[in-house]
Amino acid sequence: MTTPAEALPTQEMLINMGPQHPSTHGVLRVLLRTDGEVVVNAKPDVGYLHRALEKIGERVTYAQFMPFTDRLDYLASMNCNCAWAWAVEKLAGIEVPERAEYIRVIVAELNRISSHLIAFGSFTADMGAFTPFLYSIRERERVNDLFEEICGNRLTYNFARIGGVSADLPQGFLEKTKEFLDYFEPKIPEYNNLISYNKIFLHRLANVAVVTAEEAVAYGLTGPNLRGSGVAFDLRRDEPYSVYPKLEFNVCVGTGERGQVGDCFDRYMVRINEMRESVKILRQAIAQIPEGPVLAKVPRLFKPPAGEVYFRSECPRGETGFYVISDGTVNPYRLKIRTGSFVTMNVFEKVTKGLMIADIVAVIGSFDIILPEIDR
Amino acid sequence: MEALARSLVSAVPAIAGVPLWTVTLLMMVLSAAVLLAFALTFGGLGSYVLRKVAGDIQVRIGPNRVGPYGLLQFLADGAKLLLKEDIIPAKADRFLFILAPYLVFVGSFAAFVVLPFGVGLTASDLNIGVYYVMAVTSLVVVGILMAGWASNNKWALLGGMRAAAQIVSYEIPVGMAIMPAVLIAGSLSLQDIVRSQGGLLGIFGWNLFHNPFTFFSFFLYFTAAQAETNQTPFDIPEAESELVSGYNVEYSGIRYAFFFLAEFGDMFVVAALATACFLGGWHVPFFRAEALPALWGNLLSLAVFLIKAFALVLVMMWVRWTLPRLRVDQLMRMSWKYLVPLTFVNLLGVSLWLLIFKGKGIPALIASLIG
Amino acid sequence: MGLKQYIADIVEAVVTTAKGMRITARYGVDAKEEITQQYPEVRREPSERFRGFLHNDIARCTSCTMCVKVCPVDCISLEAVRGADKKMVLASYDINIGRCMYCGLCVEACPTKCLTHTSGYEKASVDRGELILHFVHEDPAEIKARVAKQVAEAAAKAAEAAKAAEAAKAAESPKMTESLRPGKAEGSIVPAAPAFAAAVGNPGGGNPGGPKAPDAAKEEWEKKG
Amino acid sequence: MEPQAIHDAVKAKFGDAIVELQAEGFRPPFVVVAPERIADVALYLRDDPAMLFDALMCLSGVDYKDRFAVAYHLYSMTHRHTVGLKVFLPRENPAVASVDAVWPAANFMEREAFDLFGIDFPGSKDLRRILLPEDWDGHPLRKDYKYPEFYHGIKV
Repeated sequence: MTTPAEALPTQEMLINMGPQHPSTHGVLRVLLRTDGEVVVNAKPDVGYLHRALEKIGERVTYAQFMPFTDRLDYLASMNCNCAWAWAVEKLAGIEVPERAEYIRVIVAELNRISSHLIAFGSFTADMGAFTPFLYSIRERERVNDLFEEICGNRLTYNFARIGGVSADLPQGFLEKTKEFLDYFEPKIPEYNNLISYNKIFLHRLANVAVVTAEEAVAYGLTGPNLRGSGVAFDLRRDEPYSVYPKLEFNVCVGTGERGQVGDCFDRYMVRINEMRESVKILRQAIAQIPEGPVLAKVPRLFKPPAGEVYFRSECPRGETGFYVISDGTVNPYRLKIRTGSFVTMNVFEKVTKGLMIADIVAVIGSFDIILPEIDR
Repeated sequence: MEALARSLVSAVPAIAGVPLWTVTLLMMVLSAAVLLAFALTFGGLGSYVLRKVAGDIQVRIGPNRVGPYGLLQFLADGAKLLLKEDIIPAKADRFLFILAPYLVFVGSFAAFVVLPFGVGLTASDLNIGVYYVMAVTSLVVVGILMAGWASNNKWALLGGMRAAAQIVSYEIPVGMAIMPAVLIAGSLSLQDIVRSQGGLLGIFGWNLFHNPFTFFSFFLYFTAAQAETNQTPFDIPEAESELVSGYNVEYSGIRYAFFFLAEFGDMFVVAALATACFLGGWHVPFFRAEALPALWGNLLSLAVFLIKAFALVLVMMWVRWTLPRLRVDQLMRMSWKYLVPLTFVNLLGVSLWLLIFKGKGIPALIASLIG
Repeated sequence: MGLKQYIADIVEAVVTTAKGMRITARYGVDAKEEITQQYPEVRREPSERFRGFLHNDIARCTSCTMCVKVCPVDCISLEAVRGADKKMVLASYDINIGRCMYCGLCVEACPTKCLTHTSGYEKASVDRGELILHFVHEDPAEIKARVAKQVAEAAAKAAEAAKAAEAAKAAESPKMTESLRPGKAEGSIVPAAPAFAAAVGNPGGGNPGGPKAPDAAKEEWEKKG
Repeated sequence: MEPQAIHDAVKAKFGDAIVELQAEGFRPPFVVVAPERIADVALYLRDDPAMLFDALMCLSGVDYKDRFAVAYHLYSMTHRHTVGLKVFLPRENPAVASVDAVWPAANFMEREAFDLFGIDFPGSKDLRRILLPEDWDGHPLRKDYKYPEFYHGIKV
């Protein structure tokens, strides 16, 4: 007696998903080995966007590297800017004026909102609902307007400086930010009504690509992906830097609302909820921001003492860590950038076994990877 | 058609000398040309409306550059598609690759023949009309599968396979959901089905309000039909974000345009079928179009029919721009576990209702109670 | 799966779909929600701090080369010669905006604030050469020659003056005075910043006909490496 | 636990395999380990109840001109403490045992170090080039790297 599967032998198919594919969020190539629609194995192949940022880092000065951090995670340039500034300040022991720290936190949290908006929008677009994507872009435009006002650019901000920020807040900026928050906060329940709790959407995400808490830690997941697995770990709270200890906020974790803890839906919901927390942080920061200078005195020919520092901060896509080795000259001796997305891709092959092709798209979207950060 | 020709010959003495078969043939060609023109115009304008609706819903403007309000955008697009290079992949199965778009287009266009556009406006009032529509629209799946296979592209193949599985599965709930209307009218002819829905304060004669089962039948039909036309919650054969563009990924130029037109044609066909079977077809509310002189009656009923059908098309677009996409296994589950059993239950319910109440619907019962 | 769950599933699907469709319908009907701007006709005003194309007011430029040194991608090239009055005279000042990444570090570094961002941002071009902005419109060789001539004249004048003064002094007292020394004629300042950006900082573009000759850039690049 | 205490504990356990503690100017300080014992030390640091370094935050290759190094930054989600490990490798044929069996996160980062520094990680699950093309010559982050003029006939 032969089973139908034996009587009708099938062949596995090798499919190249990417580097040009609408939902790989850039130039990611996934080598799919599929049995019909079911994925037997999915190997990610990264590196198509490698720009040798670490090598560049060894050749420019500390201050000159700032615009390159814009290009690390272009959806969260502010966070990367600030992370680099904090890393170098830690290396050189520079005291930053408090107002500058507050400004950094404000722009970083605004950028977190805009970055999560893109994550939300592109994820829903990957799921086939194109409309929420444009709603999220609409909100992000407002953040971009704010950023244009503060630093003059809409994507590559280059706003932070070693020892502070490049410029003080423009007139009326805080009021405009408040206005934006008032406008934005009611949009989150609207998103939830529009799509988050849509039955089809839930079915697509619940119980798909579950990453357990142990796996998440072992594979080095960070940021929303780690919290989606139910690990309440947030660098802003657990390894506090800047003025975050003075601000109150919750760490959102995945709760297994509609399935197992750590599925795609949990990771998605963590981002949605984090936008709320960012709004909360922003309101407090706006209320607390002191007057004062925004840039510490840093010599033009800035030479930090020799030493090695690893500084990590909470970026929208996980922990962005700078491992800086200084030999006391104007250029970093070695600069290693540890990014959330890069490490996240490591777990991709493991969680995608046995899923369907449509789920691969969901997994890529729910990890919210961004290719410049992976390839650097 | 022959009867029509005979009446035309008797009405216009000038053409009495022409043989009857010539007149019949000419009229056939003429009606085909009219329908084709309608289908193409609808395909073009439909794409404009689709984008405009998308724009409105997505807080954008939509097409606005060509002509007033961008109305001529579809002409520009058509010209562009016509002039584009026609690419046939080197490793493609040329014959099937070329044949596929025509099959798809024929499948969707042939269904227009029996649609009851007005009191007397139908190209051919087949006595198996509903059956015919179901049959010719199935041709689409053959074309899509061919396109997917012949493209020699794995994404296209996946799209084709998905389409085959999907359309075949959804034929069943679609057919079952239309059956109540057929039962009530006692005929498979679409004109008969429409005629059975007249009277009773305009809208209460519609099958939609006949009894609770037909009410649900309409929504079941609409859902299943949405799937049959590959509209968004069920657009997995194209699934832009998964399969890039699915079965038509290798097509370009005019061949792609055929797929595109067929999709819009399908959209109109299912909307028109829903109108004819559940929304009273060309019946004008509170008014008897049949009583008017033939020309005015036809025009009025045509307008009403188109309004109803376009409204349904709009709703389809609205759904399309709201919902995310199902996964392929969920799509199958939805058909076999939800739609098929529910349509069967509905069919049973309608049959029992007709048996118990002797073919009368709720509005008719109430009317007879009142007197 | 019980019947209750079955029906609950259907109800949930219908209700959530209806909720979503209500929201999209509201945006669809409400024309006020449209946020698109008709770009070429309607333009939004860039903000005050907008970082558009760079502009150098060469009248105020002191050729200090701060901008050249601070630019991370080497998109500014500057050539200057020392003039007769010991001030630097710009021979050429080019900015390759195809390579510029609008980071604004040069503007911050500029001591005389003559280098500024304009609000311009449209520069589509079919020629990479058009992406190089020239701020000194004369031919650098001409300027150099002119300045050299001026310097020579000044030197000659100074020498004459010195001679005259000497003669006068000699007449007054026999002691020699130091003659005024003219500035160096060939004071061309070569950009000192590393030139690796040709290959590294501009991943897509390779060497887009930058201000430096490709070979020269490569040589420097190798020296660095 | 403080890095000093961690160093002492590891030193007590592994003796000569622990070379030194790099503390001055290093944040976090590094425990320098002999390359042959890194897998054992890693396993101990992960599993010992007082250590429980369950997360490998960062693994980087470094070229110190006279020798290579691999730096591991560890973090414990339970104890919330952090420490660095470092192994120094010779310039010729640098190789150190892979730790991806200890922390699966190491795989991609080891591939990166292999790709950009040419450090071999014997015992790795899957050691291929990651960021650069498979047929790229040399390891660009080495300090003595010579830039190629051409790649497949295309001027770089």
